[in-house]
Amino acid sequence: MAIIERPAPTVPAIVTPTTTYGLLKRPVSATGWRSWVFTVDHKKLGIMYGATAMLFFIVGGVEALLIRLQLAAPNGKVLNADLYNQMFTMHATTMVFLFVMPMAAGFANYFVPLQIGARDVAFPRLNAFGFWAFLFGGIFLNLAWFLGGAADGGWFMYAPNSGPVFSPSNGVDFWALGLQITGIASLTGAINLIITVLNMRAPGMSLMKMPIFTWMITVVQFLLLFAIPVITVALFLLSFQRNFGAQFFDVAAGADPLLWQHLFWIFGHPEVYVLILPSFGIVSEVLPVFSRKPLFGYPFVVFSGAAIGFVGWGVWAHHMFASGLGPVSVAVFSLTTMAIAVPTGVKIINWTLTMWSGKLWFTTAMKFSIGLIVLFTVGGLSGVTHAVAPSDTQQTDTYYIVAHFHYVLFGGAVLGIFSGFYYWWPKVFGKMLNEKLGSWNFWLMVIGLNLTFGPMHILGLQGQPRRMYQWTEARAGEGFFNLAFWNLIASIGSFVLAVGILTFLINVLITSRNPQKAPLDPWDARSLEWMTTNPPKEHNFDVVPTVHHLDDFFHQKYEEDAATHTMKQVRTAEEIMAEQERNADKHIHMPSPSYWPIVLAFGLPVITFGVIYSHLISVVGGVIVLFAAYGWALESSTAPDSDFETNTPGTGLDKVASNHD
Amino acid sequence: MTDTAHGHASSTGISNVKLGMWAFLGSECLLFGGLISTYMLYRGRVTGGPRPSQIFDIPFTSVSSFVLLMSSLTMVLAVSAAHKDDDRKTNLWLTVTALLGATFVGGQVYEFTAFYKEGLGFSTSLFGSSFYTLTGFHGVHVTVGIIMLMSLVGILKRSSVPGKKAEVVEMIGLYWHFVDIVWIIIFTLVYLIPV
Amino acid sequence: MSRRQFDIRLSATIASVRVVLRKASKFAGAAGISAVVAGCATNAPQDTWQPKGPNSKLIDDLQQPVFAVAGIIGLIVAVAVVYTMIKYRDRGQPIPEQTHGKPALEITLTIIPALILAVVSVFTFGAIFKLAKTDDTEMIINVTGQQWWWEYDYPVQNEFGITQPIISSGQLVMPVGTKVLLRETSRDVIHSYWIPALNGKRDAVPGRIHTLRLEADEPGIYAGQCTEFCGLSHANMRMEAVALSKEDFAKWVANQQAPYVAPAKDTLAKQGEEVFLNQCVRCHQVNGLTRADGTPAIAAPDENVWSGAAPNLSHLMSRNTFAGAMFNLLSKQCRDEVWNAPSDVVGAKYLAGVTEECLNQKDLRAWLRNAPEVKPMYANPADLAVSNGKYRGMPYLALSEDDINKLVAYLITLK
Amino acid sequence: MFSTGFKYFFGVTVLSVVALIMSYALFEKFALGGVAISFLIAVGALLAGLLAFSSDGTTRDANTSTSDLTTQSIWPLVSAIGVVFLALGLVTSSVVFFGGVVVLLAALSEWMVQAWSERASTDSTHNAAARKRLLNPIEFPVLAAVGLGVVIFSFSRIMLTVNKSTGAILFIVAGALVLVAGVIFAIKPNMKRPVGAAICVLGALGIVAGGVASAVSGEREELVEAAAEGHFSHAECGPEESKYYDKLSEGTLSLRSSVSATVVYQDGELIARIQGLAKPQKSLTVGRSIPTNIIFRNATEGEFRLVAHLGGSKSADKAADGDSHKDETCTQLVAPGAEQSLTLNIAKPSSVENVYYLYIAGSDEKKIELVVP
Repeated sequence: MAIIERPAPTVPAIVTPTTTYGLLKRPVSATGWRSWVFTVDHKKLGIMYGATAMLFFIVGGVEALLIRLQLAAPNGKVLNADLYNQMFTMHATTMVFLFVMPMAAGFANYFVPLQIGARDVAFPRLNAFGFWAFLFGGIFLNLAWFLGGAADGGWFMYAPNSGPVFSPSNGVDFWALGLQITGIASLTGAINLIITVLNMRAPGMSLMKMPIFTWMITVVQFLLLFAIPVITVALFLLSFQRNFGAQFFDVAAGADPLLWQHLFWIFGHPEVYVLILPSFGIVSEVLPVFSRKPLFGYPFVVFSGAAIGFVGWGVWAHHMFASGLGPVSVAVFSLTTMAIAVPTGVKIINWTLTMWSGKLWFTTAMKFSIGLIVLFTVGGLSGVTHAVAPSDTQQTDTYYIVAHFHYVLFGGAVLGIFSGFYYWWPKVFGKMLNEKLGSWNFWLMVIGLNLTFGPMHILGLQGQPRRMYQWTEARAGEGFFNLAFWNLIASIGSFVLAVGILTFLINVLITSRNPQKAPLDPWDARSLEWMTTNPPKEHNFDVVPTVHHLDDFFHQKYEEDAATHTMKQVRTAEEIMAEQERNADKHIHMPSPSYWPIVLAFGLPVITFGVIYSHLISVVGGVIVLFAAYGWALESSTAPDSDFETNTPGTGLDKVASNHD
Repeated sequence: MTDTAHGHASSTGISNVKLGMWAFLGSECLLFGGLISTYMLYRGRVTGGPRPSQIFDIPFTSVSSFVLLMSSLTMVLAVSAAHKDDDRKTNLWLTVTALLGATFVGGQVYEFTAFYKEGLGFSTSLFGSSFYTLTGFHGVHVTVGIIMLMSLVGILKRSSVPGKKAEVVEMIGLYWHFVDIVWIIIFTLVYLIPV
Repeated sequence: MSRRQFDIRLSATIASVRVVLRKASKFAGAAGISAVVAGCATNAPQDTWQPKGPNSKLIDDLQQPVFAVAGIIGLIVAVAVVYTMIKYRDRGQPIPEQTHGKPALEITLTIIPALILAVVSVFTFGAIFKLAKTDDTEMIINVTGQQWWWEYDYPVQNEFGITQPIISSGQLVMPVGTKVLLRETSRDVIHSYWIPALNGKRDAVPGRIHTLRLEADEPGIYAGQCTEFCGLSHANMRMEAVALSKEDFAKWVANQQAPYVAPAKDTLAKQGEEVFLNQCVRCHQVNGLTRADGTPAIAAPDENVWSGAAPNLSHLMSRNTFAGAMFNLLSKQCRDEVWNAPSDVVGAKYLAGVTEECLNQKDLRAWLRNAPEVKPMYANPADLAVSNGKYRGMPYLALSEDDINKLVAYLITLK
Repeated sequence: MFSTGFKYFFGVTVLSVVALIMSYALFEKFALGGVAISFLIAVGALLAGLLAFSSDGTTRDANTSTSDLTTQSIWPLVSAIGVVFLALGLVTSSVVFFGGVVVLLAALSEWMVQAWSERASTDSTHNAAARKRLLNPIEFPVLAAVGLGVVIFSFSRIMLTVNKSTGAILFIVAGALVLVAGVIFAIKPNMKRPVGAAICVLGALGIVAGGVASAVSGEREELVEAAAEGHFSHAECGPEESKYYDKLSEGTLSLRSSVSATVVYQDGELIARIQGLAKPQKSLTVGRSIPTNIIFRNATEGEFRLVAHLGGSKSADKAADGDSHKDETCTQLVAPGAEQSLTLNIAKPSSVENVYYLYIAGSDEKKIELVVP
């Protein structure tokens, strides 16, 4: 239902079926699969993003396990060279583009409107389109496995190795075109969230009263907004070369292969912050809640996030220290890379000081957050060691780098995401995740990840390069603790890690069968998303809140004791909710579900499929896209009354024809 | 913010659609930035076929650039008419803008055909690949703009525009001006500055 | 607790932690490094922490303190977090004051890491420019990467006795104590040249020439590996740098320029030469080899191999490896003898080359029998449509065992 | 009366007969397409007859009012035309065939949706809305694309036919006409509809007619010549100026990195400077199958061209066949003080019989040997 009437109408509904469009009416069902497929509700889309990303996480994880299985012993025979190359390419691609990014998009979708006191995002249908484009793009990427082999050039896909001769299977085509589709998804998502945050904040919520998670998401969306077109250009050049005979990376024609590297990393480095900043945001929400203190130095955290966003554009060439840039560029990028370590360090310091003199409550969410502080620091410091360019020429493309970015991305991004799972699960699903299993989950993951990625530091420093489908004992050194030993440990660790993640899935399964509902405010939380039911109603808030403080919800519950400066509870969450119910808004018009987003998104893989196989298929895809685009443009965002089977005359339904997407 | 889900009271005072278009154009800047950089890197790399200075027809391109610029003027007139709720003039100026845009695209189709006949194919040289990619992307943007303008005329005539009319016209106007400005940059960098 | 009290307590605790840490860090730094070192392999051939030349020493002198500083900072953070966790765990205390931070403290804690990094960057800058220096180069070697081996091409340099271009592969032979400049490029995709004991890595990019300076202090053999992902057999693209004393190097040069010695008539080797002329010379050049009619046999790799080159096999048995340094020409025992030799005799042992009894017959025969089976390559004729029928790697030649016997007998004569 | 179905099949039959006659008259081809058309005539006539006989659709349900709402429909006619084009296409060309397919599909879907929407409800405005809802998303882009395509294609054809300077003038005139028309419409708000429509139709017809005329008369001569001769592809590496290849030669370089050697023509002598070696060289070592960039700098007064001679001329067996092909590649004529790059990629090694060298076009003396080991 798109129109929520409160209080419930007492006039019996008069059915006037003659005014419906029959099959052609808009989707309006609030239950069943249709309510999910055609939804434009940011919360449902958030859940769908999360579920899909989790699925891809498992796919990427299985790929990782196969890689570690292959490398557990010298001259591994589990995979052949070709399959191994596909495996590590798709592992990285899946984890970056199909797990961490969409998972963050899921959190953002769900919580940003709630945190700023909005009823939905700025462009609800665009939001739905973004999800479907991501899903179809992800499926398209992985289709390559069944159609002649996946991409095998590494996720960085350096030219000219990605060219038609050196990568003859269709894998790279699927990769490039699939990433274009997910890129469109990210771009629309970015525009949507930026406008939502800029334009739809609740009254009183100035930018400096915004929750820090929303802040970090905003920075991320700006990064995406400007980074996605750069990779789009690179992917176009690659596709044009592979499919239409362009010469962009054809060295014989005078091309410069470094062009790809520059384009890729101008996108790629901001992308790193796209991956990590959402988790920084989550941690910055979780730590204050379980320390019972506001975030230490909120403006510093905000500005350091923004600073990371800006400086992140000036460091890309540190991925290319070995690729033959001149010493001046190397020096400059070395300096900027060190500079970006400072705002990152600020965050670590602030999180620690947030806990300082607090009242710490070690829930699973809190444990994951603390785990992030420590493990991300390890990754950050190893990052500083290769900001030192000469040192980096020894370490780059060895397992030391693998260790570094896994500490950053697993120890940082993924732990943050899991912290978010445990913290927000009751909000999203109305049930608490089991804390005991959560503890198992945490410890297994932390031990597993240290066992897996810790030894990789040693492997790398002792000279084992990355991306080798086999390693040989001849280069493994002597002694008990040689590279063979550490490779084995890393492989064992990866399975411990897998068991840890399995524990989470078991936890979810058990929880879903538990009939017990979560309390309204289980964590005694601070920000606006907790000022509604669990899970939230479709229209989020009965009354759009007016904001007076940072952490407004907390300040509605507590007041400062003038003498001791400690906080004293004056109201419970239940009381606040009851008051909201009493003053509930009437006539809330929510945007209606729509067919067009999924149809439009479906057209995209059809076009790209045609680019690879037959241009006629592309034409069909183009027609689908055009058809859907026009259908979309000609439809208003809120369905007119005639689309509803039931009509309630006399209740003063405003015919709101607001179209903002 | 009490009675509708979104939009009617915005925190910045700018409507969602307009702000959204601004954000999108910000992103487009980087897209053209990447393409222009690629062209600038490769424009002198010719191992076969003509070089840029050998085939460019500057007088013709200047004229076509001027036509495109004029379309920005008519777009301004369309937006101002829309703000005055003058449907007739809005439609008229939108149509004129679309026609001027179509003239420009026609000129580009001519230019591409002529270059191709003179020996510059898409795969002839790096110059060829990057030239056609850059100007082709711009041409596609203009074409999409024309289709949006024509559809807007159609929608304005046939059915009610969802939302405020002037807002939608202004949003498409933003896009159109952006495409024009990009062309000025491309014209200067690609055609006027020698290799 | 008032704000003032909080501040005092905070700063006092920080001070005490600082004292503890300062003491601990010395131990921890030392202990940490020694723990890591203890946990490492002894004598790993590609260890990045065992410099054997001035360039890698420069890098090492830079990275040692940086790693130590990073380790200490990491320790401080970990200790601070754990300390906080223990000290402020929920023991029923009231909900604390909602302090929003201390700007002065914030700024201090921002400036300290910035200062540390500033110091590091000064040293980094110095090292970057020192490593990029090429104007006092003493010797030039052109290095060309292709899928999946390296070609070394010594242009004419009379001061080293090189009077005609020498082309070699598999092992980079260089004089010790000499500033050697590698001019790297590639024939197909991007590769990266890396001998960790001598210098950091530098990519070999097609269409570009990149320079990398190597200099070894002592004679010896230093292992390396291609580190830029270069396709199917990236893992099997290894390299070895052989540093010889100047006298030994001169001997090596003389041997490389020695004329071709055809095998004696009516030997198995002579028959092997015929097989070579029939099969191998399509791609592989042996300088001085002539056909039966006296015309020189010129290889035409450009017609058969995508990158347009195949290893030049002149004086093959002066090298220790083949197939991109993936396989040894020496048997394990003989090889260990060379590799583990002390630096004063390693040159002599290396120059002895591959003798009949030391030849690694197993791998060489397996390679000749079916190369794509032992090293993944694009050598299946059915899949070569995209590369105009040209191979990337050595194809399966369907040689008979008899031919292989002859070939091995011939190859062993290429001293 | 006759039903819609009858009209349709009757129309198909008649038009097919016409098509059959025309295709026979014009193309004198009768193979598959002719058989198909004949078959179509037979089927069309049979069905039309059946429908006329059974009087399907002539009686209407008396108790519904939908019959009043049934509008006149042109889609049966259009689809019939589509069928005919389809059949004609089988005889003539695939373009016509696909045109027919598209027209047929479009007409059938329009027809179907219209028929369906007329039965949707008793309210005709509602029915119209239902129809719009489904069809507008298709109609709008199709109409826009067709209109845009016709204008752009016609205009570009005209431009290809007229000569270059006329083209520029024509272009600005076209732009001005559009603008002027806009201004006239704007300042004359109460212009009569037919007048406005007439101006638009005239303009559209003018451009389409021009386009068709231009397409028939062909492109301007220089373009035809350029396409036939390939002005820039076969460079003659002689000393004289070539009309196209040396036109507006370039004097500056974008390529600066990765230069193997700089070859300078100075004081009547050609010398090479190589990275890493201090002394100027008279020979240059170039790796086999490696793209090698050389910069040629002309430090003399005249215009000169650097040529790389890469063998081929002495090939005895080929000369016997009368093919004395020289393998050479060269720069443009380089102005005094200017530079140009030359990229070499040599696959075969040089030898005593097959010497490679760089020289200045028109002089055999000034040489630099290229050694390819």
